Amino acid sequence: MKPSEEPVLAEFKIKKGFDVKVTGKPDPTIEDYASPQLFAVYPSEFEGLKPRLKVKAGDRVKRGDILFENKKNEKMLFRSPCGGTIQAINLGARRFPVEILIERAAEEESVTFEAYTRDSVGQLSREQVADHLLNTGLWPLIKQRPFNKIADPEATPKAIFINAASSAPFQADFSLVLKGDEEAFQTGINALAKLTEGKVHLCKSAGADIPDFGNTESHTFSGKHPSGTTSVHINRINPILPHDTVYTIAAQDVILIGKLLNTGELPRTKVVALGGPAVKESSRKYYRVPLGASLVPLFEQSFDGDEVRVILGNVLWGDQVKTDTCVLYYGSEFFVLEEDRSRHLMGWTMPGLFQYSSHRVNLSSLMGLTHRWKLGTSLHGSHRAMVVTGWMDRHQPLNIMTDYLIRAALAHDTDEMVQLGILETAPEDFALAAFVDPHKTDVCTIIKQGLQEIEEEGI
Amino acid sequence: MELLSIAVKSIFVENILLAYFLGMCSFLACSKKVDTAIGLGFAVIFVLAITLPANWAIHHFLLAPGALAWVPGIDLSGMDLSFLNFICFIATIASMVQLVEMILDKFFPKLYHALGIFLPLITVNCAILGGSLFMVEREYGFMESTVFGISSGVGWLLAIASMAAIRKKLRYSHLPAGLKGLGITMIMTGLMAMAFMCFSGINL
Amino acid sequence: MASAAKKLLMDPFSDNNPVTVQVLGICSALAVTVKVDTAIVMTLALTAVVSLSNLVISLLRNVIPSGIRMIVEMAVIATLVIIADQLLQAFLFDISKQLSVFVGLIITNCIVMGRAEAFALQNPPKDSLLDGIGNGLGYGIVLIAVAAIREVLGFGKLLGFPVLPESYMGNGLALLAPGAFIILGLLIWAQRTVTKMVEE
Amino acid sequence: MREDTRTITFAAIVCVTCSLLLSGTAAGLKSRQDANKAFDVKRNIVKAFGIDISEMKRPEIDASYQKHVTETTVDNLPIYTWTEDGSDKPSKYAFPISGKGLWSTLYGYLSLNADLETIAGISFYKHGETPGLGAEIEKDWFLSQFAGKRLYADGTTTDFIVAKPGYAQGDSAVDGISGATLTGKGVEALIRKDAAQYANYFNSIKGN
Amino acid sequence: MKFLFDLMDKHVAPLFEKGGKFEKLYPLFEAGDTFTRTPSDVTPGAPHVRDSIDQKRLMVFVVYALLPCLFLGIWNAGHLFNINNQVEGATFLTDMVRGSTMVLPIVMVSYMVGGFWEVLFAIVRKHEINEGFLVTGMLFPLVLPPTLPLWQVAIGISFGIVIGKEIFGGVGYNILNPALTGRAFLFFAYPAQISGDKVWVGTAKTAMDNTFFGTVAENIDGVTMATPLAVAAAAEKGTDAIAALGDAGFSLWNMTMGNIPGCIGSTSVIAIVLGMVFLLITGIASWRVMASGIIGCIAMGALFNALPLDNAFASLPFVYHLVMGGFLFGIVFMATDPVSCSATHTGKWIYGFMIGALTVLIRVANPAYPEGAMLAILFMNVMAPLIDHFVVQAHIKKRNSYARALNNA
Repeated sequence: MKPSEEPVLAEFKIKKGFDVKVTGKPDPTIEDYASPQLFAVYPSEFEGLKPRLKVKAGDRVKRGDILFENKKNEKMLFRSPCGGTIQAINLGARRFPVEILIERAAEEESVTFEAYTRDSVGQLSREQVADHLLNTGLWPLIKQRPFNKIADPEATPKAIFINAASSAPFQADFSLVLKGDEEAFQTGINALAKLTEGKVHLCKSAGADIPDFGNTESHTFSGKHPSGTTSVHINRINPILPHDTVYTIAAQDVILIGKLLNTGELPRTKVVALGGPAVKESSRKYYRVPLGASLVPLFEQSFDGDEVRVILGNVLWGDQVKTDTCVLYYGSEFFVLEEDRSRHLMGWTMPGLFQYSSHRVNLSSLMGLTHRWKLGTSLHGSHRAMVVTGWMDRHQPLNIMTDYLIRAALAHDTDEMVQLGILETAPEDFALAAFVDPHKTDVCTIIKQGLQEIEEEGI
Repeated sequence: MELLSIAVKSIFVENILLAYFLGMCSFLACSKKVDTAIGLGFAVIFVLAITLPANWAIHHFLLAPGALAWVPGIDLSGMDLSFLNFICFIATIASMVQLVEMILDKFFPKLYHALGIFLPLITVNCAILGGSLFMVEREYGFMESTVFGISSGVGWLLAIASMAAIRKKLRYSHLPAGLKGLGITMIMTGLMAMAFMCFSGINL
Repeated sequence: MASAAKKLLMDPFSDNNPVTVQVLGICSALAVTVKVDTAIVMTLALTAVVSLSNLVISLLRNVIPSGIRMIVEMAVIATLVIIADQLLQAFLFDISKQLSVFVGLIITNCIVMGRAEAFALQNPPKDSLLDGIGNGLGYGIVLIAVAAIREVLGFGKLLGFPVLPESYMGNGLALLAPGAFIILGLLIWAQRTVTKMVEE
Repeated sequence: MREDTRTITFAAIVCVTCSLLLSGTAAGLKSRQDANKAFDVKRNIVKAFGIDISEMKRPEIDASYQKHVTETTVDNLPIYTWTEDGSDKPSKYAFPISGKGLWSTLYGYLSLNADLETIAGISFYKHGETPGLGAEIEKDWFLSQFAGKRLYADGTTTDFIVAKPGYAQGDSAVDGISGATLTGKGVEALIRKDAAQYANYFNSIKGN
Repeated sequence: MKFLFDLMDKHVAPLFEKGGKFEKLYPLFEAGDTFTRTPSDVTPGAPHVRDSIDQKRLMVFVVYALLPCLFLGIWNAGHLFNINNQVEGATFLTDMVRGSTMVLPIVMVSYMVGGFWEVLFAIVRKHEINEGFLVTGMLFPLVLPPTLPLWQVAIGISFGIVIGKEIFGGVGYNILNPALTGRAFLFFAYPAQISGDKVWVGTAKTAMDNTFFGTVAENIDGVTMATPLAVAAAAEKGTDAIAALGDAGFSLWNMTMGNIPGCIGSTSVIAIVLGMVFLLITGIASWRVMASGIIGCIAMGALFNALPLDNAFASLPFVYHLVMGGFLFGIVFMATDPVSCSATHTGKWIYGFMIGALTVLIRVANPAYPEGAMLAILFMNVMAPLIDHFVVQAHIKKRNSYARALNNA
């Protein structure tokens, strides 16, 4: 896309990209999930957070009571998703609380906050909105670029990007999630609009059944993955220059904010998708789950065996979570893969009919158009020195020289990283690069470290 | 044609750095960043282009055997001051560099700041003095000297710029500890010199 | 010999070698390393120039006006180099022909200027002289080592005497410029591996 | 101001000292250097006459040159003649040769026997050819081939050949250097060129 | 089979792993182990699935692409030998057998010596044995004349692998193509044997040789024949280079077929094109480099054709440049080496074009080296990082102006 093209109202066609053909698509039906009594909050989910605990094991808490606050910004509070008793606080390395387990009481008490309508939100000042979100513990849903971290409340973002698109395999379809919550969504948008002097961009996938909303500018993105990622949206609509900040948020999280504002209570549920080749076909669908609730019963009936990897996110981007996890703060899908440690005889010379590949070196790439593959986590080779082949750039729609950016990161050359545009990106943008790379470079981690270095040094 | 041949020869075939080992110190010290390398390269071209004709004139009219024959009144055609070549050349170079520095500072401050730190370094860059000495040894004329000066500089620029780019690429390499820095640069220079030898013998 | 003096003299041989450690004066060094004899003559010429210039500068160190310090150093060095060149032309004509312009280039050899600036200006004459000799010879060691390797590989000879069997086929690359660079690079590697020096 | 005076005085002293030193050295060594240069030429001429100088010391070469070699110029072309002891007629004639090799200009001398047709010897004293390849032209194995080879075919023209290595046939061909065909070609061309220049002269003295 | 693998995993592997008896030799074990079966590693994090190809596969496929060249090279070496030694009753089979005795030792020496250095460095420097040496070990012999003394093969591959690659840290870290580095080393170190203007095509070896592979006519110690490039370069001024080639027995057809003297792998255009098609179909080698290289060669050839130069080689139609000498082999197999070639798309176009153009320039204008392709590639290897630097700088500029323009819109 050239700058001269008119970006407003545009339907952006993303030409470069690649869809990983994997089996396990969830059915587009939502099932209510009756959760057990165990709930959990994971402070380790929030990168860069220094928690100061406000509760201890055995304490009784109401739904919405403060569990901990951020030492770096004491306005930033984190509240309990349910009312009950703190069962345990598990500490990790350097006494960092990794999880806070809460047993829900039969009778829950709730803390209430002020309620607003979609219009009365518009009367609030920026500061009031920000303070309200910080106070209720929903602020961390908003992230910022550069650095892809929890948004800095003091920053003045030049725009806010709501991501309602999906292009990675089996990302939760927002049009399904949105049904019935349009009001909350609009309220959330109105609140967000207060946070910026610029525009709020709502980015959708082409063909998705999502209406236009007030106070936003709608954009449609079509094309293969990563057309649905926030980085691509930002790059095409309003690229980040050095010293710019933008806020980003996932569409379902806007609904959560809207519900909070409408009801004056912490939102209770969100919708998550469960998919992937290791999930039983009957369980592949969407579930409406209580925030923070244990997922053990659901997972037990959905897949078996220890040799599975549960990913919060999709096959390309997401963190591995335990099989006895609770619903997390972030994310709206779980993806389950088999841990594949199988070894193949003379793998380097076989025609490669039964191994999924995006390269023509494997015959299987000819079947790539229609066939879907039951993929596992095998690395399919061992790590080798990185060679700049340009392959990593093959599916990169961001205007970035992927290979060079990675090299600059490997050389810890922060100046060059910034020049090459790392600030526009998040590690997830490099998942495809890592996928196709025959040298098995751990690209995403390298980029993540590069971003950290820049953040520490300052731009 | 003759001039073109000198140009091609001194850029590629008899590259002053890769074939005659001249200007190695600054080559090694300033090839860590491409932009610095290119800046220095241009400074070298500039100074070579000025000092070679100047030194040619000095040699030709003052120092060469029989050069003083033009002095009216006295017969000096038997004088041979060529033993003063070294000291006069280095003096010219030093004063030319100084002059260039002052002119740049006064009239092109932007360029001066870009080249600033490199200019004094150039005085002791043996590529410059070497250029003058080769000019005398090869008995070049005035035009030939000028062309030789400029193209030697271009050759030097080419060598240092590509070396800087290579060193940048080498940052990702997994070098043995003892080879880091000087060692690998030396070997790489050798390989580069080998590659440049593809031109040796080109007849235009 | 007093240990301080010994240190002045011996340090430049390995631990603080001007070529392999301080990265100085490699410019003209390599061009005269096709054969050992030229390398030895070059070493002697340079040692003479660097030690004498050190001596002279050190003697003058308290009277040189700071404004023209560099120029005076330059003049002293150039004078010494010219004398060396004239002597070579008079007494070692063949070798001076082979050394061609490279004797003159001692003027711009960073070692000479570098030692004058860094050492002779602050130290008494005797120390400066020793430092000059040490650095000149330290430089010479590298030069002669490279030359020896090149001559043996290229001609199968050392100082003109055959050291390898007649059937040895000379390696032409060792005699060309790339050979000099690569051999010096490998020498530096070897030296730094032994002294455990790492450059970042 | 005093500082300035001191600086200037100092600079003047340095200048004067240096120039005195330099002029002294240069003047004192000049004759020696000139002798060196002259000797270098002589040595190569003697060598070109086919004399084995590898065992000879400098005075011997000098003496031999003094005794046997005479320099003349004909039509501005230098000619060196070699006269044996007790003879008054020159037995060998030498002339300088030069021309392009592969990379560089080659300089040398070529000498003819008294028959003015066959080669007595050849030497090269300056070139910039590749060591091990083109530089082989100064090696004895290459140079010694020339002795006795016919330079002039019919008194005026020459068909002297530097052939492919191992392919020299006939009495006016020598083997080239393997891997350095073009240097060989250069040698052939420069010999032919300079031989043609001197052909008239040699013809004229042959007539006598 | 399964039993064997279980045995390996349970009893052999621990010997080589940390704390095992042969810990130092782990790279050797790892190489053998992953050669037989793909490794069992799983992804360390996102992305959780990976493409099923790896470097091993890529490298081995390049070796496959080289096989037609090797095959024709063997046949050609034997064929020329038999013709020149007037062997009676030579057939395709005896050609192959004879050729094998000439070529296979070179390939074996190349692999053994190259492999030795690779393993040595892997063990000392504790990195894995990289399959890259499989390609280098095959490329190197294919650009040598079939009669090169084996000790030179050994020295050449040693220089290529050690100085050209290992001291930089191994495959992926080097600047120059290691096979070419070795080849250039031999070229400058021992020019008499490899200078490219002549190739030994046959030396009758021993009496046993003769009885085994057919009768060799007596008194032939070895025949050297000029390569087409040497013939064209030697063509006198003002003559027709095509005629000169024809006189020496070279036509477009036999230069395409490849039954002419030359380096083992690079004479046959047909074999090279087979490999090229394979590389392009599988997408391993960059089509940009190949295309721009061929365009560069044609452009420069055509330019020389158009110029009124008094040089027979210059007036040779450009088609000949494509089929003569090592150009096609170089541009297909060596210039496309992803480690040493230009890494950016624009850079690849410039890089390839320059190789093509320089090849022709060196051939025509440089009488010293009739074979310009190898040196042109080496030179561009050196220049590639600089080209990339400028391309990246241009990219950064464009990026910034794009972002600014959108922000101001």
